[in-house]
Amino acid sequence: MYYEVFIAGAGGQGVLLMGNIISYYAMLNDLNTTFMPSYGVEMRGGMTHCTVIISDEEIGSPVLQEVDNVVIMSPFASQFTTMVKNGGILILNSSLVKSHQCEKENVTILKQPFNDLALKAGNSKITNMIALGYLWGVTKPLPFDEKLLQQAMLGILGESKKKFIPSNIEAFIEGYQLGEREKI
Amino acid sequence: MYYEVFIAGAGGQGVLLMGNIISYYAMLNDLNTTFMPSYGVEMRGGMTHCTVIISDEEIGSPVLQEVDNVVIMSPFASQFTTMVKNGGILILNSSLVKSHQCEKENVTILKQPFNDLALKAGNSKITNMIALGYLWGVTKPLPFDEKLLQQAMLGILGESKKKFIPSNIEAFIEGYQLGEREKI
Amino acid sequence: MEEKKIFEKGNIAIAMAAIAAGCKYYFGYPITPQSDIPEYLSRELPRVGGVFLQSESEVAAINMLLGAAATGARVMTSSSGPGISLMQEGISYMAGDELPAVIVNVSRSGPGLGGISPSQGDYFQATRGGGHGDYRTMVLAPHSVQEMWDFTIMAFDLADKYRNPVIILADGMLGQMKEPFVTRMPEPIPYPPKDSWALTGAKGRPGRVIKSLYLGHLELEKHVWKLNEKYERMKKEDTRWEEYMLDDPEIVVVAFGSAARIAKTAVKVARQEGYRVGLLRPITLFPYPYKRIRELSEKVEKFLTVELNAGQMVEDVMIGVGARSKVYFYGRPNGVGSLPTPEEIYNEIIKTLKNEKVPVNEF
Amino acid sequence: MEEKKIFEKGNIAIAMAAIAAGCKYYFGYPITPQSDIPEYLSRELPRVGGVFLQSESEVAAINMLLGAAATGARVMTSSSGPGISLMQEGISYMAGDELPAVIVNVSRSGPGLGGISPSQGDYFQATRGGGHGDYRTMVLAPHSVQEMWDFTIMAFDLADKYRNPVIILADGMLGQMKEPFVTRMPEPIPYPPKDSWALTGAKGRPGRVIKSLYLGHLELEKHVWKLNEKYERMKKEDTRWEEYMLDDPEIVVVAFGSAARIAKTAVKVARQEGYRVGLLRPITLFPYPYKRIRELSEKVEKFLTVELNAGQMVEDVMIGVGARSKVYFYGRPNGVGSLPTPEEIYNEIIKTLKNEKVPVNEF
Amino acid sequence: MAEIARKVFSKPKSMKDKPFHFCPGCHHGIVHRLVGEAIDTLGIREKTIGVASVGCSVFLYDYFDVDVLEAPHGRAPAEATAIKRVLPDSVVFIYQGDGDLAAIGTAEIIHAANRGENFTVIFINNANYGMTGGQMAPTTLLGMKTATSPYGRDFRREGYPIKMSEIIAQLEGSAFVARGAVNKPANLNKTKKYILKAFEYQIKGMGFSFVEVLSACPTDWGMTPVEACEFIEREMIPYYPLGILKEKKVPDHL
Amino acid sequence: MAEIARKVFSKPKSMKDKPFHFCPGCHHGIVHRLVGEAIDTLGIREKTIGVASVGCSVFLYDYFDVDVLEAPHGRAPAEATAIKRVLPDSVVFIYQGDGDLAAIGTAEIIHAANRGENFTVIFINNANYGMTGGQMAPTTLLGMKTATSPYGRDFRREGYPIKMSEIIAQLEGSAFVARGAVNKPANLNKTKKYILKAFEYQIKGMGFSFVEVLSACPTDWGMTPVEACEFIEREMIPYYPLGILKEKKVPDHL
Amino acid sequence: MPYIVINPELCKECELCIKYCPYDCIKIGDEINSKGYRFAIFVNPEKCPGCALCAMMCPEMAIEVYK
Amino acid sequence: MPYIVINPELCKECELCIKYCPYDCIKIGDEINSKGYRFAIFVNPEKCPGCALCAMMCPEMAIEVYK
Ligand SMILES: Cc1ncc(C[n+]2csc(CCOP(=O)(O)OP(=O)(O)O)c2C)c(N)n1
Ligand SMILES: Cc1ncc(C[n+]2csc(CCOP(=O)(O)OP(=O)(O)O)c2C)c(N)n1
Ligand code: SF4
Ligand code: SF4
Ligand code: SF4
Ligand code: SF4
Ligand code: SF4
Ligand code: SF4
Ligand SMILES: [Mg+2]
Ligand SMILES: [Mg+2]
Repeated sequence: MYYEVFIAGAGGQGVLLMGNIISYYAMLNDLNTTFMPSYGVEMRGGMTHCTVIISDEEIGSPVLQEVDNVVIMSPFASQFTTMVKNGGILILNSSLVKSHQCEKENVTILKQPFNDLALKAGNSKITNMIALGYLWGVTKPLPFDEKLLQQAMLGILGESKKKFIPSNIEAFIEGYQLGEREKI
Repeated sequence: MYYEVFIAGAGGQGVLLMGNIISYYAMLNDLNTTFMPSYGVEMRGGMTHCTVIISDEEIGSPVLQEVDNVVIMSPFASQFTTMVKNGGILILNSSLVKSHQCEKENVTILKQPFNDLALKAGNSKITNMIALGYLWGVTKPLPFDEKLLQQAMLGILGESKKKFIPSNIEAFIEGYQLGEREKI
Repeated sequence: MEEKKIFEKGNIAIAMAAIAAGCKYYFGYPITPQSDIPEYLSRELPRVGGVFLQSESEVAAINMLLGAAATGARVMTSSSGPGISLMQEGISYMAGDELPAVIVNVSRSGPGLGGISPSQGDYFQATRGGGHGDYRTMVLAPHSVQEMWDFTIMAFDLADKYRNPVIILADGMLGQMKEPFVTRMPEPIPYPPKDSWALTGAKGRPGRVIKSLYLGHLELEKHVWKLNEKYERMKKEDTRWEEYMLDDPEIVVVAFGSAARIAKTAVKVARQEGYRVGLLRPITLFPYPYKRIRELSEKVEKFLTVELNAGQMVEDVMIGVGARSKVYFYGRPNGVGSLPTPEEIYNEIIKTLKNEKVPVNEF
Repeated sequence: MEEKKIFEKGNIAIAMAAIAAGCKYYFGYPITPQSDIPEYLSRELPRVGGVFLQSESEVAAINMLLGAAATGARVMTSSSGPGISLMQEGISYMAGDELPAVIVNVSRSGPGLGGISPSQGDYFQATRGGGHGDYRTMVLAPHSVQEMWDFTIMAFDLADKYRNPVIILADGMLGQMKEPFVTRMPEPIPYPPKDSWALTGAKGRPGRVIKSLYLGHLELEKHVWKLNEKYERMKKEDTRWEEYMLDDPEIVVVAFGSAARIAKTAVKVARQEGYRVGLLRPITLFPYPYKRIRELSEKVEKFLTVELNAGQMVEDVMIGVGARSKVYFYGRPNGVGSLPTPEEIYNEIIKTLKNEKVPVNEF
Repeated sequence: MAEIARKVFSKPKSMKDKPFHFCPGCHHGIVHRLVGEAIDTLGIREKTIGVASVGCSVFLYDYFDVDVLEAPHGRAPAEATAIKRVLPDSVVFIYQGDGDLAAIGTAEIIHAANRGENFTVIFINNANYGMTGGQMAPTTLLGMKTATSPYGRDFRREGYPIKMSEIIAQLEGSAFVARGAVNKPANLNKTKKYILKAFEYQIKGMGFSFVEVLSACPTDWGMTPVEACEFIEREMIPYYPLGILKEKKVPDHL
Repeated sequence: MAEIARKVFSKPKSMKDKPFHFCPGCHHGIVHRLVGEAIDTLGIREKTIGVASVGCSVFLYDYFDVDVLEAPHGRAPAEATAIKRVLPDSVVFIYQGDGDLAAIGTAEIIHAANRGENFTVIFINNANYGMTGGQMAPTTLLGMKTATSPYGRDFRREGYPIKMSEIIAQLEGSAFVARGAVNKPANLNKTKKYILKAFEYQIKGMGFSFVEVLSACPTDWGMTPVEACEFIEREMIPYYPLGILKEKKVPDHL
Repeated sequence: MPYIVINPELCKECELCIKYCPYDCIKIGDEINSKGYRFAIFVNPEKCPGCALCAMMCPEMAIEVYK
Repeated sequence: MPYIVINPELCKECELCIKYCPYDCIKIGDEINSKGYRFAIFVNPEKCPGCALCAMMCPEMAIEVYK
């Protein structure tokens, strides 16, 4: 079993939370996993990104040059389309990312307006969870189990933010269903 | 040509000046020479000593474990009698050094009351020059030339202390004559 | 302590492990990429009755470490790059004073202000003593978050065993990445009691001194040789390394920390493709596993050293190898984007096998 | 400048040479055994229109050095042991900034406060960069007062040639002893003009920056490799050493600085008694004469390294020798009374010849 | 005849076109501009040398079209001392944060001031370490929660917020010392004058000039930029009073 | 009946028998004794930990029969901070020279004071670096010739003699600050009281206590011990006025 | 007539100009710039006397004032 | 009768005791101690009230006072 994803966006978009949840979920499945955030520059407001790897074997580098699955959440981050492998999957947040370039071959490019979907659902804070669900639905890192997801979210968010979990799960599921329907 | 001497005393006794003059004189004779002062502890009022070597060949270590000629100017410094080689010459300032031990063999031990000699001459500041002259007379590092000695003293003392040179030379000569008369 | 599986950053693993090891005192100054450690401890140490103090500088931090260690307390500081440089005088004093303490370097890239990306450019500084005089610090190099936890606990024991500072040399990758780790207690390393030397007030006994000044005749030389004996004992009793796929290799990759972790993938892939490659991963960088390298050099022709720098540990590999084998080097000296991928290391292995690289130990 | 023969301390020779080399700026903090240098310069620099400034600490001193060097001025600092440790962050910055300057270490003995007697315990620090990150400083090791003069002048040229800090690694013996020396100007080493980079105010041009921060993608890696090329160039163009009685030796003594000076006498005596002994004296400690040692190791069976420490340069000898020859070590690690005599070194030579010593490169 | 509109406010000529990397509402940007305006006003771009410190203002060289040296964390006063001693005709300024100046660099700033070094210091007091993620600074107010004072700064544990301007003013060697803020136009205008005056002091050879600016760090304070400006007014200014603390009338060397 | 003479003055019990290594007439010896007397008076030998600094007083451990840690040059306040934080019931004092405290250790002493660390500082101001041979210190008086100010200290080049007690007193965190001298019996007696009081402040948990002592360094000043005492009276005291600069009445934590 | 020009690419949506404009001539618009900020826009130009307080307070030097 | 005892081996001939003795009870003697100092000696014992000023000023703790 081996899975890898790279997620990039602007600070505040909850990109790291997405990666954290995937990794935590993998741990709950007793798999090896690494979560590697960017901490590229000592200042605020820039880009963030993270790489998540899941494997049933020992994981070498937590940093990859090219990745099977890439999610781009903001225009600023679209320089990272280069991260996707030939034949990989590239998911774009089309609410913000209006144009992009990708020179890799055979990449499946999927666009979803995650911000708009969240606004439609009346909660701009769940944008990232819709995107996460969508990614999951499309790439299926592991079988989706609501209990485990709950546990993963709790593990990452902590008791103090427990109250947000139901709405996050809901958003995840919305995205997940959207992703599952995607034909690739 | 090779010559070595070790001179030890209390701070203020002018021990380093003695060593400096010998070395400088050697330089004026176009010989190699090293002058190595002690700088053993970062504080005042203790002992000082120096080692002088003169040679017509390149000089290796400026520090020696045992030395042909040793001069001890104060009681505090008499621990350094161990520095003399078997068969070497040990000169003691008997004005102050009342007792001593020396476990080396065949050492010629010479005692002179340098302080008293200087006081008798009416100038306690020339004690070291009498001792230097005596050492020279006994051990003859190089032929004595008054002009050169003058030049050496000037080199070490500098213009500002030029006025002391005549009395120093006088003291040196007194010691020198005493030394020359010594039968060893 | 109850064993739990936790998903956290390497930095947090170190901070948690320090508390688990009984460290109640931390002194340090913020610097990326290790500030999680002071931040975590500022919150948690007061809860266990300990003291967190943000010092005014790294110079002050190392001297607070020295002061606290002199009382016999378990104590830690952490920093990175420039901050560790500023600590060199203090580290030299601590080694001279024979004071145990743990110093964490979650290293960044340099020289100078450099950058904060992962690098192994502080290898020389850590292993050769960046400070003045004849001394050594033990250096442990973790390569996973689990080891950030394990080695921190071991580091306290080793520091107390040898009465010597122990450095944990990590980097931004290990500090910032999260992976699951188990909060286990590694096999304890016995160490002598501290009450024969610690400064706690001279109750019922004469005053004691902890110092590194030796002015008496031959005193300092004696002291240095005494320290040296300790270092020799470290070499004998606590040289550690990991061997990975080292059966009958035709080439040995030597790498530590993050570089080793990345290299492991490369080695595995190469093995899968039928190349006889193995990895030797030094865990203690001082003492260094020279002996094991010498043994290997008697049967293996090629050693490829991989480092996240321009070539530092490769000198130790050369010392161990002698001229028996060829030593090759692949370095990615720090900086954003220069972390090598397993593929790149794999390519270097193949190039080395095909004699497309020039050995570095033929001057 | 008129050539004169002068009888002075090594420290004074350095201070005088700095002025002769056109250095008008000195920043430093007192420490034994080098305080003669600031004391002399506090008197003499104002007389040549220069500036002597006693800084509040060694940390401030190295940063003043950095600031002055950034204007393109020739500038020097000097210190010893603990003070040099405190300068490590600044030295790393200067190397990263590519700033030329001369740093004199009249080393004392350590670790910690240690003592002020001659020692060579700072070899690792000087040659491996005690600071963080991937950088090197050139290191010159004089062994006579004449060389204190000569190398100081060369050091300024070399610093300017490479835009890199140059360290003069002396010790208390060389700093405090007096011998005659000639105030000659050694062959000048050409260096490029500084007006393409120095900060002097952006008159008629855009502003410039001197920095070591590189955050862009691969920027820092490029910078480090660029620095590294410079170090490679130093190796090619400016590796220096002295050979003494090295005809057909059966044993080579390797020693630098004060130790080499003492060893010379021992070698001479041994030759007189018919032993085929020679001395290799590295003058640049970085770059190190590995190549020459390798050549020698192809014909000579034994290398005896003599150092005033517990074993530091011996690692470089091992790297050069490979496993071709046996490497032996004799160390007198610092402290009052522990300066070895020529007789002691002679005895070690004989013991090595008689196989009474254990080689250190057989792990 | 239609009047042609004249630009009455735009960026200083001594500054480059590069957009700031600062967070939204960060006062570093404002103070950078004030420094640029002073350089323009005095016409000294061609002889100015700036020394950047380590903190959010480390990229000084990206924004000013003057010669800039990057100093190690806290040491800019040492660099500036040397530069000014080597090039006494240049105009040297350093720009330091409160972590940089009031923590690690305490000795360097105090001794530069005490020696009366003739350069100008712009000191940004934003009550925390911005660049490294909002840790406590020596200037952090009592009760303020930061990444390393999670329970709020308590003088029993962490001591008191340090008043650097008062310390500097007390030293014989300082010539001009003022504290300003840029949280609202009135304060900003005064601060602008302080900065100009500080440079003028230097140019006249009056000695060490020092301007502290109370500054917002909305990101690490966890506030909106507007809230941050209000926080400065409400909490910081009462503890760190604004105004000129010292202005020598004659230079020492006369 | 013949009265038996009682010893009314002898060396403190908390001190060892080793003769001082100081130069003739050096005031370090006197101040050492005053510290020993305070320890005796308060009966705290068994819980006192001294921190020695680097300077002529580096051998503190040779003279006091208490636990002593040797700190690197200038850093004793950092060591003391940590010791006192780990062992709050101990009595911690540091003994620093003016090179140590007012030059290289400026940041450490200021921040320890500012944090209100509860220990005692004895600060020997002898206007130069005694141990290393009489170089200029930050406290060297204007005009004074030293090994590194051969033309006499000039404020244009070397700045002003720094008044550490005034700086420390100004910091919120300090509790007791006084400056004394031991150049004559009257001053010595007051200084003795200051030192005792400083320890008392610590024992009562009042916070940071600091006693500066103007001290003679006859050797490096090139004076006889008697001349040196007169120099203190004539030159030093007018610039560095004696007396208590600060005494908090209630500890901060009440 | 006095007016201001806000460079949308420089604006970071900090709202300081809005807070300190005495005549309510600035507000946050609906568009997003390439960095993701909803940048400020000039409204009510007729009220603007060109006092430049907005520009003075703008940390990004995003505002130019014409008079 | 009050008196003082000066330890000759501790004395460094600094003369501070002499300077501050109100009754001229101390002077430098003629003998030299092992460190080379001409140590202080107690004279005029009849005048000494045991005020201990000498001991107080002695940097070497060389003086004990009895009363
Ligand atoms: C020697 C050293 N220690 C620590 C750091 C990490 N560091 C970078 S900036 C900074 C503090 C910045 O705070 P401040 O000076 O207040 O500037 P601000 O970012 O708040 O403007 C620190 C601790 C460093 N670069 N070098
Ligand atoms: C880091 C460092 N720098 C310099 C020195 C050298 N040094 C030893 S003592 C001293 C100054 C002593 O002066 P002071 O603190 O005034 O004490 P004093 O001897 O005058 O009592 C110096 C500079 C050192 N030991 N360590
Ligand atoms: S972190 Fe604070 S100081 Fe730094 S740029 Fe952001 S707001 Fe400004
Ligand atoms: S040098 Fe000065 S301070 Fe040091 S012991 Fe001598 S008189 Fe005292
Ligand atoms: S110039 Fe004045 S009125 Fe016009 S928009 Fe700006 S602040 Fe408002
Ligand atoms: S002040 Fe500047 S950055 Fe802030 S909202 Fe207004 S225009 Fe935008
Ligand atoms: S006790 Fe008083 S009177 Fe007696 S000798 Fe001492 S100072 Fe003089
Ligand atoms: S004061 Fe003490 S040391 Fe000085 S002369 Fe008198 S007895 Fe001797
Ligand atoms: Mg700040
Ligand atoms: Mg002093």
